[in-house]
This record gives sequence, structure tokens and C-alpha cells, in this order.
Amino acid sequence: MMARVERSGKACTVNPLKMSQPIGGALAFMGLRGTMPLLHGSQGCTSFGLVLFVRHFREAIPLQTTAMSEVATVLGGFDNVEQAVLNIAKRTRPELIGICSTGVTEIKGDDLDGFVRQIRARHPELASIAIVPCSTPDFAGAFQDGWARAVEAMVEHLVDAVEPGVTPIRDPARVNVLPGCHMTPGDIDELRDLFEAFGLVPTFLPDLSGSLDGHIPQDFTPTTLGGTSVGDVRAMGMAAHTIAIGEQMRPAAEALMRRTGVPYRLFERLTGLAPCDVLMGYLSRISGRPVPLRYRRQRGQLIDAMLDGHFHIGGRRIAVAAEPDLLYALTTFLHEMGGEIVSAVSSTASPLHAEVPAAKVVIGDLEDMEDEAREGHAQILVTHSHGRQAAERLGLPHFRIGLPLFDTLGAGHLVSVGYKGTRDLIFAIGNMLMHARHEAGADDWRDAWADDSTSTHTTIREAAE
Amino acid sequence: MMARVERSGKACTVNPLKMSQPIGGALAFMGLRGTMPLLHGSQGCTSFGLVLFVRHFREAIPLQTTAMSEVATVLGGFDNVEQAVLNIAKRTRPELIGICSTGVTEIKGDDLDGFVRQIRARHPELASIAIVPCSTPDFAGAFQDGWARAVEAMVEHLVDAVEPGVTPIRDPARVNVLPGCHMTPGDIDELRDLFEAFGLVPTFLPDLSGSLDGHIPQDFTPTTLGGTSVGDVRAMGMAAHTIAIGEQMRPAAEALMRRTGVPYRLFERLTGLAPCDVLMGYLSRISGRPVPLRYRRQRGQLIDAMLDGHFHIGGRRIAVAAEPDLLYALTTFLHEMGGEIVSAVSSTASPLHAEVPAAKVVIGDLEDMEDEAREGHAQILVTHSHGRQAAERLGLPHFRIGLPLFDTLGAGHLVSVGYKGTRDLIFAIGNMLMHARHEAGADDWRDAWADDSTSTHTTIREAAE
Amino acid sequence: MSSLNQTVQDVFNEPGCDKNQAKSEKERKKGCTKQLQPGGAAGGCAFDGAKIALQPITDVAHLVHGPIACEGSSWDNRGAKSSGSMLYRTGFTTDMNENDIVFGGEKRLFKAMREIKAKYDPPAIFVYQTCVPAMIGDDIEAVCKAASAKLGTPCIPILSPGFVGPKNLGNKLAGEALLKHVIGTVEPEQTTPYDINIIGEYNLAGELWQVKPLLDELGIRILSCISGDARYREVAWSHRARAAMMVCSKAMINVARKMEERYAIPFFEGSFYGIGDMSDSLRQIARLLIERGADPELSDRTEAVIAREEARAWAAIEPYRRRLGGKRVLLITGGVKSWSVVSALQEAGMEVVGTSVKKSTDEDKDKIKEIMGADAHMIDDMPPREMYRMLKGSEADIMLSGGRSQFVALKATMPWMDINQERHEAFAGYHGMVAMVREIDRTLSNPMWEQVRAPAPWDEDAPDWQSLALAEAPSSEAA
Amino acid sequence: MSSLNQTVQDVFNEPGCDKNQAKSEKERKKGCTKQLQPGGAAGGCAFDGAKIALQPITDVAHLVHGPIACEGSSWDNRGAKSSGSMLYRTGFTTDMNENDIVFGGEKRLFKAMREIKAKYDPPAIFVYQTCVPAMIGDDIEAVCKAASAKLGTPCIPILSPGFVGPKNLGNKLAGEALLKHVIGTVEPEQTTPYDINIIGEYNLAGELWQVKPLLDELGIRILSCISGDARYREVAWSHRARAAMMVCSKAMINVARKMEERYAIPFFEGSFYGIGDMSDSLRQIARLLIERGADPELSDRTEAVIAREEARAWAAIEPYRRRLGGKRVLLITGGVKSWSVVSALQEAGMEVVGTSVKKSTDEDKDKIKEIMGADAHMIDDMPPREMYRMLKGSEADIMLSGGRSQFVALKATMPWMDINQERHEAFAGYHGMVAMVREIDRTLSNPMWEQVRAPAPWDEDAPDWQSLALAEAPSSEAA
Repeated sequence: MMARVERSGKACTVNPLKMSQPIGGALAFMGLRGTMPLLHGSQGCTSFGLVLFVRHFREAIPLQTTAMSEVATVLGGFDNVEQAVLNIAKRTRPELIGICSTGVTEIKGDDLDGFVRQIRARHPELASIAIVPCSTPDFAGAFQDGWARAVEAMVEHLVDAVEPGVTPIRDPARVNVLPGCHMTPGDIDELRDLFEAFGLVPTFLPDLSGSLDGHIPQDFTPTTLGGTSVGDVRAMGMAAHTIAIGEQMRPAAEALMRRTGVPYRLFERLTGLAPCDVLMGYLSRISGRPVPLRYRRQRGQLIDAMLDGHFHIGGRRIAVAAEPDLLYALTTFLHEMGGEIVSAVSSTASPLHAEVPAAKVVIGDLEDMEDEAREGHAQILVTHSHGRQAAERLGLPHFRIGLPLFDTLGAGHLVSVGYKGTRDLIFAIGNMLMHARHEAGADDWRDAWADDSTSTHTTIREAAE
Repeated sequence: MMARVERSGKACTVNPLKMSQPIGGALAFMGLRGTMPLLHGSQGCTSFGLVLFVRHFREAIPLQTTAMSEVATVLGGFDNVEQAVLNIAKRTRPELIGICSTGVTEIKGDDLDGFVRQIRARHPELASIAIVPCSTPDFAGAFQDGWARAVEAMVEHLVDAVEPGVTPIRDPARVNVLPGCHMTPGDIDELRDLFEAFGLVPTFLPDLSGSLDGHIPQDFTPTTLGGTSVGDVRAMGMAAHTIAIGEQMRPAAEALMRRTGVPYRLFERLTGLAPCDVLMGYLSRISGRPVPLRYRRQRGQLIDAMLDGHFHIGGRRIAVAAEPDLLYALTTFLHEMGGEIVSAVSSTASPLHAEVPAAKVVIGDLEDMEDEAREGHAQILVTHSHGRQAAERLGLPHFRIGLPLFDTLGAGHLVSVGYKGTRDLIFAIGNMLMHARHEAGADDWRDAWADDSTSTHTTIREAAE
Repeated sequence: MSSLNQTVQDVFNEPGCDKNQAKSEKERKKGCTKQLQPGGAAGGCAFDGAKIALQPITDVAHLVHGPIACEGSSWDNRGAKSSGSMLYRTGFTTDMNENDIVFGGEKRLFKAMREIKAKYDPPAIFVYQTCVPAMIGDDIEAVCKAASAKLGTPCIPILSPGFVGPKNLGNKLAGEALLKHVIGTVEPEQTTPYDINIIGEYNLAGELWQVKPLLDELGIRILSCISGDARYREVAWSHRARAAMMVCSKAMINVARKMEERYAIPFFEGSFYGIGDMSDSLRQIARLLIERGADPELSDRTEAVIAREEARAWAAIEPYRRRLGGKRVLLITGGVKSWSVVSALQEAGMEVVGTSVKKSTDEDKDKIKEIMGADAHMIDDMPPREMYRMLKGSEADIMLSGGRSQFVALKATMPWMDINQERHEAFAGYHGMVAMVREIDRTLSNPMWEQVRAPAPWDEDAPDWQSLALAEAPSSEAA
Repeated sequence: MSSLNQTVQDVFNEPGCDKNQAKSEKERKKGCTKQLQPGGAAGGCAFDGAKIALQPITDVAHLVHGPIACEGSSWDNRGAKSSGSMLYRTGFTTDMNENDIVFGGEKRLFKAMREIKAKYDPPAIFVYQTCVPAMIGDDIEAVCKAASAKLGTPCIPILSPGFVGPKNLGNKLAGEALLKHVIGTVEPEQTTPYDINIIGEYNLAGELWQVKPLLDELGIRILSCISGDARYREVAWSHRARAAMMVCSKAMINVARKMEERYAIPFFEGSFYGIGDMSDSLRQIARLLIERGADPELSDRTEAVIAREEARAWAAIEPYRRRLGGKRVLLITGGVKSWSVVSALQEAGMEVVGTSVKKSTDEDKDKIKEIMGADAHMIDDMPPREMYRMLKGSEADIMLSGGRSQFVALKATMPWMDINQERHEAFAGYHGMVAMVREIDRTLSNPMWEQVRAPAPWDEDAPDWQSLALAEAPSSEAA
């Protein structure tokens, strides 16, 4: 089946699912070591982003602003960008400054690439600091797009290009990994363990698991503490393979291949038995090693969890709202467990939407999800923390996943990739559904034929997929 | 502070927390490979135990009965035991049969040790099958005691004794691990990974992670499928060290030391930062290796989780009901997070009860817990699935842990040991408390001085600990 | 224990049981239960059976006299639903310790009953005897008698310790206790010519409530259901019903028969499973009531309701029949379900490739032959290994059984559905039939099955993972 | 944007602001906000400030006109509580896209308002201007005017795009919008001589409700709270109050002053934080009401309530004073809290080793000196690195600040408590003071701190883990 993709026709977005490109880009920069992300715009953009990430990751967040005033906006922002870069360089001595534009500065037409070239020319003393500019207007796309653009910009500005005709030196054990923004620090950790178990040496671009995984520094640092170093990024052309996770990472993977010739393999999702099987086969092939025993056992445990979980997820009506790659991973996995997706809402366009196992995908907001959930008699909501109001109004359990999770401890450690991550996702969602199960009442079957036909209808519809 | 230990003075146990010794013993036998546990008693005992374990582990459970009728009970059970052993040997070809007595057969005075000797004498053809008898009357002790007795019986009957005066051959890398019944298959897996990371080779007695961890067999087996083999148990005298987890395992550790001279170290708990630090130091010393990087990172993440979690657990009033070693681990950990234990209920006696950070420990039932929780204005209940009725009546969140968990997917995979297990426990309990947080209402502070002084009182009391 | 022995003999002499009539006196004494095989037995004990039969009475305190093993691992684990009191879900036990073994448990038992009275004040306390106190000679009948007098609350002894036999014996012993101590002790406030008893229905997952609305519509009153969603007083006044239906083949045949004998309440054996059986049961109820003096027009109204409901049910099932036609079911259950569910499944177009008759009577078996034809595959006692083999070998598409054997099916990665006690879905009446078909369809059509059967990437019979895994970015071929 | 510029100038000319009076005309034009440092700035924008000030009005639809950045990452993230409508927690935004940028967003804005009216029918729609539409020249005043007429619902333009300045400017611009479009547009059903306004109180965590019961007891009616737990109509009829209290230093000084000017409502500046300040505020309210004609006996009743409540509060705090005496607090907050919380902490026996005055006025600073003495450690702008150093160096026992800086403290493994917007604990009035002390005590006494500061087993300054880890079973020494 193919999902119909609809744009919500409303003029007014109600209870936004979507977040903006600039903060998506900023988060990507937080996955590099010694970095200060910088939003080129009004100070409010940075302030909102900062609070959002602080509440989600429960970590100190490095994020700066060019603090554009109304006047500066009209006159153009070069002075502010230059000033900001100099101030950051002086105060925090970063390895990298990642600059994301915002709506106002894009409308004015500020040319960040040009600004950076000018700053380079005027300030040779900044030569040791990498600067990556990135265009992320907040009136287009969404968080996921901002992340994708920032990673692409990192590739373009940082990775050493392999000259055409030159035979590059490749380390067969080295792999580049380009994770989408839906990969948590916990997911990255899980994948690192997996790749290393095959004897591979992964370089993650970006790597939030080093910077936002929760740790106690020995001293205070204003920039990111862990993450991938600029040097490691430069050397990504030495790897034998690139693994991209999520359709959003295709442009970055393509760019990396263009610059370095490293071939890539894109995994649309790593949640669910089948995609994990494919990943294992792939890793086995590129490493020349058999799948380690630990993962063979995990596969058995996942199958066991699927068998146990299908009683509680099978036939249940589920509403999901998430950014495109996460939406695809979740809906596909839940459908494979026999769940019926009664609402699939996303934030921005994606070629994957057509593949979502639902009648339609709405590019819309949480009001759309709430309406569809009510209409489709959903039994659980799966979305980020902002779904809490809808869950309360509908009296439904709310499985929190995505970003922001402002009312969840350990948001960064939620793992939903690999055999084990999928297994635990089944347990978590299955238990929620089990505990929210309707207990039979004495009047449930009075004049109940209409209800029955509803159920019949939905099941048949689902089964026809 | 020392907890006062009280026995519930009631004649009638209401909503039992406790389960019986025989099934505790039977579960221990399920951690050995190719085993058929056998309860010597009425078939009902086995049937109840079977259903209980099937619902908890969601696995096929091997468990047989000597099917004592009223007449057989009066006449003595030798014939039934012999018959059962022969039938099991013929039908399921086990490596080991573990026999646990029950109340009726204990009252009659059936001598299982003697029965086994007689069967051995009469049936030389059974020589290849190990048989371990164990006395576990259900009118004494509880589940934890049955488990402990069964493990002790395994040591006495299976482990090759080192003759006094003989210098044994010891492999410095080999360690024996004696986990208490509160260790889930997931806990065992976590510990195995940890020990192996130090280059140690652990033998778990018993090892439920091999048998009840959820896996898909290639063919049907009536006995346990994974677990530790009888051969490995026999050779436990070759290890350099024994690690016992939980006070309940002291007798087994002592017995093992008596038989083989292998020294043991008993860890009262492995939940919480401090005990994990001690464990790491110990492993580092016996292995001669530094603590691996992975665990250093995990420690940082745990501290981070403690810092994030203390806002939600600190000052919260918590009721816990569990078997002794689990009760000690949970209450101590929750107290260390600033929680106030308003009820600590356990199933059976333990020297650790005095160490529980609460005013008193009641050896009682879930009615006791419910009463204390109501009186102490508890904000969360922590106990096994049977706490669900109390949680519903009190309108409180219920964190399910222990056995049985009959309404929980992945019960066997719940991990609460080590840095990571502790971290995840903080997240799980903290999130429950966060989501159940009382939202302020317009009349909360009308005539509220009494409430305030209550809070004051409880906090002061807690702080005085 | 003479009283208990007498009761057990009584039950074995059950004239309502066809099997017994063919036996000699000596055989009869031996009892109708197969000798249990040490090391080869499964299934619950008589105590378990008694508890299953009586615990659905919702407002009673069910007190288990024995060590922790009997109640500790079995309380609040069944699906009988209540529309009123939840007391039946509270676990009460004397939790006997060594002291009680040495000095006898009677004193503790009495104290326990006093505590229950003080704290919960139930309309009655049911006291279940278990093996240990039976062995040491605790006289719970005497204690109950004394407590009833002292506390002013009926305290009912249930003499069904585990070692006297299997679960089905316990069902009957529970019935005997009701007959001896409960039924006939209270008079209803009013009676009508349309009062019936339903015997042997436990309201699992709310199944009684799937049937009750139709009886309500017909003006038929359930005076007493024994024991689903029952209040104590309803059971106590059940002797005033005009007619009775006996559900769940033979489990409480003694109750139905003795109530007919003592109170002249005619009964029939029926089932609420399956469209045809449900309709038959409604017809039979109407017939018996009319025979006892109800207005004959009840018959027409009943037929009208049956016609309407059958039409609705068939309409609801229709879309599934196409999808389920020819699907093969392995049915492992007992008693009434071994035939009533068979006909239900056949109604939906499925084929039953085997049904267990381990707990079925000859009458049940005759019914099966009638429904499935002469070559019905009746399974006497299928070991798990054999179930696994059948499923793994795809000789069936789905197994319906109780929770114990579910993992035999699941480990064979074959669909399974709960047909016994722990069910959360209600399958009775017309709605229940539709629900059962819907659930089977939902189970069979779950995309999960196909996935879990796929070979692992490292298995020899795996598809060509090499080539599946090989594909990197198409554009990268050039690289 | 002339209208906006005019308003901004108006706000800068605030005569109620002491700072301004000392400035030249030119300085005044520049505005009272420090020039923001690119690459060194923190804090919210004017839009943020406007939203903070107005969103607590519970039954209004708050519609943000702009691209997703403004509302998408900030909605429903504040702790203002409602006793009625929850509409204020719904996030409405025009979510402008590229098309809107090219063709202007006015049409979409109007449609959005029409949709809100149709679906939610609020008593009013507040429309917040943001940078992008301000830049492209969307005239939201005109759209609001047209929509008000067309929809029959007041549509209020809030002209406070982010780039005009910082959060505190936004607070004032929000106030201007109320003054211009809302206040005075509705008449209350009745008035009493005891009607007051509370201006600048947002009912965070329910703090207004900690105070209201005492006002109720005194017969004083909160005619309007601007804006905590307010209904639109309450704000609209606030011009009929007899007196006003201005909370949260200067955030809405313009509202208080202009209401005094236009409607002759006298006001005082007060705080609900701290026992002394709370009592003062009650006294001042009574004083102003009596001056405006209330019965002078109100004064005695007020003193009686104050005496009783102070006694209760002190009694409740007493046990903590011993435990908290001498504990050193680092206070990083702004405005009124920089002094009112100081006195509260001192009341409980704690020592304030530093308080930030970044967002404080000269008046605030004078108050601090008055409370803490001449050598008060006033911190103008403490960089996180410095906070970390102070805490790590144990120069303070606990830091109280807003959520942004919490991890600076936590990463130094030092206690921290939220004193700003995201708090879940209410700290106002007498109860709030006790709660604050209790929470500080709870935080400080958490056994967790000691543990997280323990060195890792692999650290050099670790205790002798070797020997700790060495102990195997004592009896095993013999082995």
C-alpha cells in the first residue's frame, strides 16, 4: 500500500509538531568536539533553542547568537557575525564555530559563506578555528532538514577532498556513520558497540553520544565537551564505507561520496527485525567477520519479544506524530507488529512518507493528530512531549519519543535501534497498552452491534494492507 | 539508623507478598542445563508454580510433580519419587533432576536424600543423570529461602570436593558467581558482560540468562535449554574466586568454600553507585586489569542520572514490598536518592532487614504495605505485580519489580544492577513520579497549615536519618 | 476426614454422569479420575478446582487455610469479572507456619476469620481446606460452625484439599459445599415466572454480560449465576428459580441435578459458545420456563430475538469468512469447549484439524462426532512435543488453548490464541462469536508471523543476504 | 512599523522609571537596554517577554504570527496555572512559509484568526508580531482591526517582535497592548470598595493561590490579576479597581503607572516572597483601600491575619532554621527576586553570598544594600565559568537560579534549586516561604550529594579501593 500524503490545509498551525531548521542545524554542530554553534539572528532564537535543549538533554548547552537588532537586520549582519566570531574565539577558544542562519537574516539576504570568507581574510589569527556556515531559514523545512543541511555543510567545509585521478589510501576497517537527528546519544552508543563488535572503527558525523550523553566534566567548558573532532572529520575520506541512517542523510552521504569517492549505504531505518538483519549482513560483509554471538542471542530475544508483544500491539489503533525518518521507522515497526496506524502526522516533506503503512500521512500539527486519533479511536499516542495535552484530553497513554522530551529523564538514552533497541521498544509500548487495557464492564455489550462493526471495519481495513 | 523489624501480628495474611520455598527452589534448578525440576507433593503445587512462571517469564517452563495422592501421602512417597524419576528419565532424558519437597511430604517425614540413595542403588541405569534433592517445606521461609537452599544443595551434591591437604589447580581467570533469586536473566547478562570485560570467565550458579531469557529454540525440548551444565558446576573448585550476590547466597558461598577452598566475596547489593564502585575495585584487583572505558563512561552517566533524578525522587514518599535482598537493594538505593521509605515490607527474615533505611521493616503482606502507604502518604508503590490492586485503590503509580510480574512484557530483561542498571532504574522510577506529580490547584493552600506541618514533619524525620 | 471422604464418594456416585452408570461398585469407589502419573502429570488439583468454581462469587471473602504455597502463587490471577464488590480479588490465607503444623492450625483459622469479619465484614467467608491442614487433622467444619455462630456471618467450609484429586473433582466438591451450606439459606425478595439459574458460568472476561442483555430484553431474570458475578445472597436464594441452564459440561452437574432433585428445578445442558448453541440455549431456557408456567408467547419473542441476532452476527462474520475459510485450527481445551467451540469455528468457515478430549465426557465426544463427522481427530492427551511438531510442520494454522501451552505454539512461531481462563477477550453469545472470529483473523493476519519465521542472516537457508547487503548507493557503483 | 517605534519610545520615556529621569534626551532615545553583545549574549527577546507577560491569561487564544521558530520550540513550556480554561496552553501560530514571505503573511494571519474563532471561539485573540513579518511589513494592527470587526471577537495586536530588544522590553510592550486595546473595554458586573488589581503576577506553580485565601479572608477581592489565572474580561474591566499592587519589579511598571494616570488607581510596589514582604504587601493593600474609602477596620483585621500567619510560618520554619543556619546561598535571578528572596533566605537563617543584579534596577540594588548591608556581594553578570568555580570551590552550599544555569551547578555536583519560571514548587506568601525553606532543606540534605562527589575507583585521589575491594569472606582468610 502507498500512503497518500496530504498537507494540512489550515492557515493556523495548532499545537505545533514541527520545530525550526536553525535549531536542528545547531544541534548537529553540538555533535562535534570543542564546538560553539552560533545562530545568526535575533537573540530570542538562540534563547528558545537553548531552553529547549537544556530541558531535553538536561545538560549545559553551548549555543550563541549574533544578537541581531532591528537596525542591524536592516543594515545587514556582517558586523554582528564578525563580532560574534571574535567574541566566541576570545572567550571560549573553540575548535569550530558552526553558524546557522535564521529567517530574518535570510530575508535580508545575508551571505554567510561570503561573510566567513571576509572574516577569514580580515582575521588570519582565527586560522586555527574551523568555521562552517549553513543556510537554515526557519520559514522553510523543519528541524530534520536543518540537521541534514548542517551535516552536509560540515562535509562540504571540513572533509578533505580526494582529488580526481588520485588513488586514495583507504582503511578497510574505517566506516563513516551519518546518523539522522532521530538518533539519540543512546542510539549512537548502541551502534558504536555494534560496529566495533565487527572490528570496524566508526567515525560518527555528528556524534551526540560524546557530547550530550550525560557525564560529569572535570572542569567547566563553554563549548561542547565530547563529540567528533574536526581532525577526524577531515579524514573521513580515508574510510572504506559510509553508512547513512535515515533518508534525511542522503544529501550528506552523496556530498561525502562526491568529495571523497567513499561509497555509501543508506539505511532507511534500524528499528525492526528485517532492517537489523540487513544491517548485520552488511556489516558482516564489509568486515569479513561473522555476526558476533551477542547479536545472535539478541535476535532470538527480539523474536521472543515480538511473539510476546503481538498480543498487546496487534490490532491496536495507534496515532504517531514525528519527523519524517522517525515517523517512518515507528509506523513501519508498529505495523509489522500488527498495529493499525490511525494517524501518521509529520513535520515536513520526505520521499519516505509514501512508504508509511497508513492510509495517509498528514504534514501537519498535533491538532491534526488529536483529531485523527479521536476519530480513529486510537488507543495510544506516540509522539514527543508536546503530545501530553492531547493524551490527557483523550484519556490515552502517551509513549514519548522524539524531540523535545521535556518531561522525561534519560531522554538521550532512549534506544530504538538494533535488535535490542527494538526489543525494548516492544516492551515499553506493549506494557503501556497492556496497562491501559479496557476492562470489560457489565454494559459493554448492550446495543453494541455498531461498535462491533466499527472494529470489524478497522480490522478488515488493516488486514487489507 | 537501624530499622526495627516487626512481624505482622495478624492471623490472616491478606494479599500475600510472599511465595513458597518449593517454587523458589524449582526456579533455581531451571538455571541449569538440561534440567527437569520436580516438586515432591500434590500435583497442584506444580501446577500453580508452572502457571506462575509461565506468566512471568512468558516461556515454556519445565516442572514436574510426584503427583502425591492422599493415600500416597499417608503411606510415604518413595514409590512416587522413584516413579517420577524413572518417567522423567525415560521421557525427557535430562542431565539433571532437581527434587524439592513440599509441606505434605515434609510433614510425613519423607527423606528425599535417602530416597535418592535408594533410587541410585536400585537403578544403576540412571548413573548418567544427576539428581539433587532439596528440603523446601512451604510452611517455612519463603521463595528466596527456597532458592538459596536449592543452590546450596547443588553445591553439596554436584561440586567436586577438593580433598584436604591437596593443592588444587586454580585458574586465576575463573570466577564462580552465585546470584540471588532477585537477579533477572537480564541482570545476569549484564554481569556476565562486566566480568568478561575484565577478562574473567564466570560460571553462574544458577544461570537463568541461558534458560529463561527469551529465545527461539530450533526444536522442542521438555527440559531447560540453556543454563550452566552439570560439568561446569562440578568444576567450580577450579575457580580462583567466588562472588555471591545477596545475603541469601551466603550459605551456598560458605558451602562452596568448605568443599573447595575457593574464597568468596559477598556483595549485599549491586544497585547504586557506591556498591558498584566497590565491585569495580574488586574486579580490577582480582583480574589485575584497569576498569574498562565503557564502565568509566557508564559511571559518569549514572552520576548525571542521579543529579537529574534527585529532583523527582528526593523527598518523595515511597512504599516498597519485596523479598529481603531485593528490599534491601531498592530501599537503600532509593534512600540514597533522597527518597523517604514510608513502608518496607518483606516476606521472610534476613539479617539485612536491620540495615534497611526505614523506621521499620514489617515481615508481612501487601495489606500491610497498603495500610502503611496510605498512612504515610506514599507517592509511589514499588513491588511485584500483585501490588496493582493497592495502587489502583490508592491512586498511585506502581513500579513493578520482583516476581511475579504477570502483567509486564520483558520481566526477565529488567536490569537493576551495575552503573547502567542503576541509571535506568532512576529514569524509570523518576519518570513515573514526574508524570504522577500533583499539579497545583486553586484551593491547595486554603487552611493548609496542617498539611505543611505534615510535610515538615516527614522531611525532618527523613533528614534525621 | 470422614465427612470429606463421604462427599468424595457421593460425587463419584453421581447418577447424572453417564460414565458412572456403566461401572461396577468397585470401579465406582476408585473414582472417575484417571490415576495420575508421577513425573508425567499436569493440571491443577482439587483445591484449584474448588477455587475456580467459587471465587467468582464477588462479595465473599475467600480464605485459604494452608501454607503459603496454595494461595501465594495463585491469587488474583483469573479473569472472572464483577459488576459490584471486588472483595473476591483479595487474597486471604492463614499462611500456616511450623508452629501451626505442630500445634494445629484451627486457632489461627478462627482468628483469621475474626479479623476478616472485623476488617471487611463480608456477607460470608468461604474457607478452603488444603493438604497440610487436612493431613494434620484440622477440623475446618467445626471451626466454621463455631465461627458462624460467634461472628454472625456464614462461614462455609470447602472440603477440597489438593491431594484428593484433580481440578474437575474440586469443581464438584465446591458444588457440594454450596448445596450443603449455602443454597436455600436465603429467600429472594420477590420471584417471577421468568427466574432462572445459570450454573457453571464464571463470567470470564465478562462473558455473562455478553448474554445477559438478551435475557433482559426477553424479560428473563438471572436469579442466580453460579458463580459468575454473583453475590452471596443470590447463590443462597437460587433454590427459587423456575429453571436452570448448566454450562461448562459436567463441572457442576451435581449442583444442577441435586437442585432438580431437591427443589424441582428442571435444567438443561447448554453452551453460550457459537451462534447455533447460543440460539439453542435461549430456546431451551424459554421452553423450560414455559413448561413451568411462563406465558407461551415467550417462545415467539425468543425466536424473534434469535432471528435478529443471528442475522446480525452472520452479517458481522461474513467479511471474515472469506478470509478465514479453510484455515486449520488445532483446539486444545476441555469439556464443553471441545465441541461448542468446534461448531463455532466451523460456522466461521474454519477447519478443526484436532480437538482435545482429555477432559471431555463420552457425551462430549459424541457431540464432537456429530459436529465434525465420524473421522473427527480427537486427541486424548497431546504432549507438548507433539503440539510443537504439528505446528512447526504447518499441520495447523493456529492453535487455540490455555495459557500453559501458549509457548509451545509461539516457540514454533505459530499463531496461538487463548481460549481458557486468562483470556481478556469475551467469546460468549452472538457478540462473542464475532469477537472470536475477529480475534482469530487479527492474530492470523498479523504481519509479524512472516518476519519471525524469516531465517537469520547467519543461517544456511537464509536468503542471499550477501547480495541484499551488498547494495550500496546506486550512484556509488561508479566509485 | 511607526506605531511600534512610537510605543518603544513611549516605554523608554517611562517616568515611573528612576533610571530614565537621570538621562539626557539622546540617551533616553537609545533605550534603557544594554547593547547586546554578539557572541556573548543570553536571554530572551522582546517577543518572549511579551508572551511571558500575557500568556497567563487563560481563556485567550495566543496566536504567534511568524515562522515556526518563534512558537515551535517554546509553546506550553511555562508554569502559569489556570483554575479555568486551558486554552492558553494551546499553541497557535501562522507557521509562515516561503510563500508568505514573498506575498506577505497578512492573508494567512486573517484566515488563522477566522479558524480559531470557528474552532475555539475564545473571548479574544492576541496576535503576537515577530521579526520576520515585521521585516516584510505585515501590518498586524490593520489585520486585527479588520478581524475584530469581521469576527466579532476582539483581536489584539501585540507589537513586540524579538529584534526590538530584550525580554524586559517585551514585558512592557505587552503592557502597552493591554492599555491600548483591552483595559477599560468591559465593565464589571459589580464593584466593591475592596477591589484590587495585582499587576505583574503570573501565578507560576499556583503562587497567586498561595496568597488569595488570605485576601478572601479579609474580604479583599482580586478584581483583576494581570495576568496570572486571568480571564480576558477580568483584564478588560481592571480599570474599576480601587487600588493596585505592582509585583515583579518594573516588568509592568507602565501598566501600573498609566492606570494610575488614566483611572486614578493608586498602586504600590510589593512582593509576595518572604514573610516580611508578604506582610508588608497585605498592609499596603489595606492602606490603599482604606485611603480609597474602605472601612478603616480593615487595618486591624489585616494586622490580626498578619500576626497569625507570621506566627504559623515562623513555627513551621523553626525546625529548619537550626538545620539551615549558616548555609550559604548563591542567588542568580532578576528583578524583584534579587532582593525579596534574599530577605526570605535570611529570614530562614541562611547567608546569601552573592545575588545577581543583572536585571535589577537601581532601586532594586538599594533594597539589596538595605537588606544585606553595605558589603553586599552584588553580581552584575556572572559567566557560567565563574558560577562553576564558586560552586566547585565550595564558596556556596547551594545555587538558586533559573533552569538555564542549573547544569552549571549540577555538573559541579552542587545543590541547585529552581527559582524561576519552570518551577513546580510555589514559593509565594507564608506557605510559599515555608515551602522554599523545606525544599532547600530537602535539596541540601539529600544523601545523593555525598555519593556523587566520591572519587571514582580509578581516580588517583580515590580512597584505598584496593583494601576496600580486598575483603573476601572473613572466614575465607583461612583458605
